[in-house]
Amino acid sequence: MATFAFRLALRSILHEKWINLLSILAIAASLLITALTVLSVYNVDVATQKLPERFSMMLYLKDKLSGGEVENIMNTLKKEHAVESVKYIPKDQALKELKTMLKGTDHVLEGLEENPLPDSIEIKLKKEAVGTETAQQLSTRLRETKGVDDVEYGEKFLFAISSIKTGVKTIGILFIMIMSASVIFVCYSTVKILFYRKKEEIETYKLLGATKGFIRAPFIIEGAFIGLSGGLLSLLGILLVYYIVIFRLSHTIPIFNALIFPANISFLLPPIGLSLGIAGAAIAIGRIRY
Amino acid sequence: MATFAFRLALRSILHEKWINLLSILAIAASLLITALTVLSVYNVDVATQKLPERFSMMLYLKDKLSGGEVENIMNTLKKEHAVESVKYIPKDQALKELKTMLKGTDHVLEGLEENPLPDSIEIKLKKEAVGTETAQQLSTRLRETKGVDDVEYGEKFLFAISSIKTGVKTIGILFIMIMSASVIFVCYSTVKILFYRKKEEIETYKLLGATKGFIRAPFIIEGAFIGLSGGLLSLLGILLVYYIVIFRLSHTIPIFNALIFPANISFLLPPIGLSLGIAGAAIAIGRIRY
Amino acid sequence: MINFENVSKHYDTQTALRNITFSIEKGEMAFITGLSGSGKTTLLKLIYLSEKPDEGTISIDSRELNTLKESEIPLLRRKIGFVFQDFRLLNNRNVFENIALALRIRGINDKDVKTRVFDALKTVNLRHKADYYPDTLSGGEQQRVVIARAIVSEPTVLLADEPTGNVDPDTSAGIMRTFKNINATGTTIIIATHNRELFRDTGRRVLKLDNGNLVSEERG
Amino acid sequence: MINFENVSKHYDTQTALRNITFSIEKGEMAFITGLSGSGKTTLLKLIYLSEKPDEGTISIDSRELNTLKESEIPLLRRKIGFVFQDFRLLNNRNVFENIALALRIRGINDKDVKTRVFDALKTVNLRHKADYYPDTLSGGEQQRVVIARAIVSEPTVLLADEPTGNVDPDTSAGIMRTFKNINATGTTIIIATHNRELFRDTGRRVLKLDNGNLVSEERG
Ligand SMILES: Nc1ncnc2c1ncn2[C@@H]1O[C@H](COP(=O)(O)OP(=O)(O)OP(=O)(O)O)[C@@H](O)[C@H]1O
Ligand SMILES: Nc1ncnc2c1ncn2[C@@H]1O[C@H](COP(=O)(O)OP(=O)(O)OP(=O)(O)O)[C@@H](O)[C@H]1O
Ligand SMILES: [Mg+2]
Ligand SMILES: [Mg+2]
Repeated sequence: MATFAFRLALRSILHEKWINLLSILAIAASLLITALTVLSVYNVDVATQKLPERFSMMLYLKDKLSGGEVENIMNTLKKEHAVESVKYIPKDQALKELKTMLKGTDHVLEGLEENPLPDSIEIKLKKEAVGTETAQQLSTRLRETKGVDDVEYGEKFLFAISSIKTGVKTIGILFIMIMSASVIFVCYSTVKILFYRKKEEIETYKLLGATKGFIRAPFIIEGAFIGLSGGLLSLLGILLVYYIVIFRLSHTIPIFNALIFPANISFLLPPIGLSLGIAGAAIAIGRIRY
Repeated sequence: MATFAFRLALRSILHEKWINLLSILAIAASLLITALTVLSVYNVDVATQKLPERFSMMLYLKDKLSGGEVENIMNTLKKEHAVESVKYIPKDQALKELKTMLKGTDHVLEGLEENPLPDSIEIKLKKEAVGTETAQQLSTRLRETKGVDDVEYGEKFLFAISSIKTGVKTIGILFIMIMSASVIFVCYSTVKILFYRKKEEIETYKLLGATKGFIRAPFIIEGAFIGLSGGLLSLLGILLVYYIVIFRLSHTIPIFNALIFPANISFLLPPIGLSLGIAGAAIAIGRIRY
Repeated sequence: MINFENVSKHYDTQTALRNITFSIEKGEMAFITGLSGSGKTTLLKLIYLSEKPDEGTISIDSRELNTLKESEIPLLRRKIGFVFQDFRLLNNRNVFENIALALRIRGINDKDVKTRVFDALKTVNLRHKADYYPDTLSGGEQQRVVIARAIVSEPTVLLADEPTGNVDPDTSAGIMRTFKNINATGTTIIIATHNRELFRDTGRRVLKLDNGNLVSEERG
Repeated sequence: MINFENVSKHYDTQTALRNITFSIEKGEMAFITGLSGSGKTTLLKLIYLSEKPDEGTISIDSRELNTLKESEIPLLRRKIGFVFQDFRLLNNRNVFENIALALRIRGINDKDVKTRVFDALKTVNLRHKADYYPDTLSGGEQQRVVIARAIVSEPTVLLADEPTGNVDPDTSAGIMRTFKNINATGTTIIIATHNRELFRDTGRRVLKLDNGNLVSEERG
């Protein structure tokens, strides 16, 4: 009886190859788009996670502070929640750095008799604090601190990056939700249509005395086949995209080199397709009544 | 007869509301995603199109060139393909600008007796040349030119931006193609399924002596209805996204303020849906033979 | 009016009709009989152009059917009413709409459709079933709906394929009376049936098929 | 074996059966007759549990049908063969597979399926049509396929609804001979028909329905 169910399913798949092919393609496309969206969001996340490390908050100190006063400020800073680490930069070192920065044209500074730069403290913020309002508030607060001349913090730029991140994530999640829904939708409606098309056949089965399991089995198998095929096809698609992006495009467009492809996750596509196919079929068949 | 075709179509739409609703939703989703992709690509394009204007190539001239020599270099530059405009910046002006840039800390330069900066020429590149290899080659070539001391050109950064642009465009176009294909696919397969489901009915129509037009009309009307409804629904969707993004998200995530929504284009969605629906229906029905 | 000349029809491995020649006069009422599978339905289908002959020529009103353009086929069919052996009723439409379809196809207006459909329903004694769907009707009721659909358009030719297979003798007699009335108005009628009662003592022509051959032409 | 007690069945506006009481003995062969729409098919459907009675009780082998659990319905149906008036053949399967389906449902192995299907086909004289699809068969051939499907599973009860409506008298006689043979092996048979020839001079019981009422019980 089990083999007959398989034969029936195979028969239906071959016989209705057209609609099955369409469904498989639709599921493959939906899964592929979902996977690509997941990858995009993942990549944007990884990329922007690295960015903040390069930015720090600069504290310019008033002239001629005593070592104790500097120590004091450093200690206050260390107690701040948002602060990861602090580093004291004496003005001599700052000048050296400025000279390195202006390199070719460092004769600009050659005529200086006295170092015009202030001492400063470089503050590295905790990752999660970068670009947030907390950091902004911190910079305003520090500006008022005794002994501090000025605070430099690239708020706008950092805030923009953090916004992009949030934005991409929000849109991405929305997108993943829409696409996931559409995969389920395709599976469901495919089986529903197949089931609907076989309404008369099912009616005859019931009339001849077939049990519910006997009627359901071929549809479940067919749904599983469609889902699995769609999953396999989307895996093929993502490997193709992977190939094109990594081996082709990255030669001409170097930024693609930075993309990360979690290949293991891609291999989840076939089982996901399979499960969705079976679930869709089961839902679509629904309850069989005599 | 025309009214009967409409009645038949209406009947079919009401009778098969389930499958019709599914199709409308699928088409709406596809159109919405296509539209959102178009918007995304458009926005990235607009955003990156503005960027290059801020960047220019700087040519630092050797000390004490004659007016004629400078003139000479300027003329050579103007003949270059990639060059949009050139501007001579005498060292005095450059110093003034440097002072403005360093503002708060401009006492750095106060001790200078003599302007240490070189004369320079600011080259604005043509938009399409920014970040390309041509520009890079140009900068190398200019470095060798008589009278030129050094060339400054933020190759890497600009190259990265140009890469992102190309990348987003490529992916976007790929995406639009996939989604457009899927809209046509949904329209086509919906009508095909509807048509397939009515195979027997059509057979009976033919046997009773109906003309081809009589048989086709209700399907075309139904396809048009599905396509138009899908289009209207996607328009609704995009207006909703518009509302959420502009009126809600942009408060908390300011970068969304920079987004451009070409509303007029959105209103093309219903007619596009309509055309696709009719086209899909016509293709799906195909040739009717007696 | 209807002429068959050396007509043969083969399906893949099966010969359904072999070298058939006969003619039916305008206004005649003739019967085709024969065992199950002898080719009765095939013969009617050839007249209706829902099958095409492999050999020979068929003409209606002196018009050879194989010279018909595809666009003329629906026009031919509108002149003919067909009582299909397998009914071909649409289960998603009620009885009224099933019968009305034959008129709507001809572009007849709603008012006329209504009166004519109800007239046809009365003829087959099913006026009270107008709002029912075919799959809720008994076998005999369905068959009568098919007859009503065939006669509602007042065709010049009526082809009836086993029109009484699912009805009791009384109903059957009623249907034959209806056919005779229609015939009396000038309609040419061909009835395929295995039911000898239908043509017994009618004095009409009876063509007998046997395994695709026309074996005899008698009077009933 | 089959008992009806005060059974009534109403469809929306239509009363199909009214207060029917009768019983059929094990191994009996009985006929149900009546005009078109009198309730014959409905009566058979009630036995098969494809319709449920609105009043009264039906029992088979002393088992009341309304006490059956849903999962027992397929098991009941496997004991019964049904010759459907509307055939219910699957057009996407050939004749062999259509008949085989009745056995596959019962989990019978391929080898047995083959021999038994071909035996059944021989019984109805359609061995040569095994590979054909139902829609390429003549009306009478289709009807015989349905009969083959009903008898192939060797049911203990056989319900035949108008089993000879589409066949010629000779074929009809052949089918009745087959039924008699099956009946002789102990199978209970109920035949619904409007064809008086079938029960004339058989000495079998004939239940006559009129407009949903059981009006007479005679011997044919
Ligand atoms: N489409 C088809 N393909 C193959 N064979 C066919 C097709 N249609 C009919 N036949 C065969 O042609 C023969 C004649 O069929 P036809 O339907 O004309 O018989 P009939 O005289 O109407 O029989 P019945 O009284 O049983 O309706 C039959 O053997 C049938 O199986
Ligand atoms: N599902 C249904 N819904 C509504 N009415 C129905 C349904 N099934 C049958 N009927 C009605 O019940 C009555 C009896 O139908 P049934 O099919 O039992 O008649 P029958 O005796 O088999 O007639 P026939 O000889 O024409 O097959 C008919 O008037 C029919 O229209
Ligand atoms: Mg026939
Ligand atoms: Mg009946």
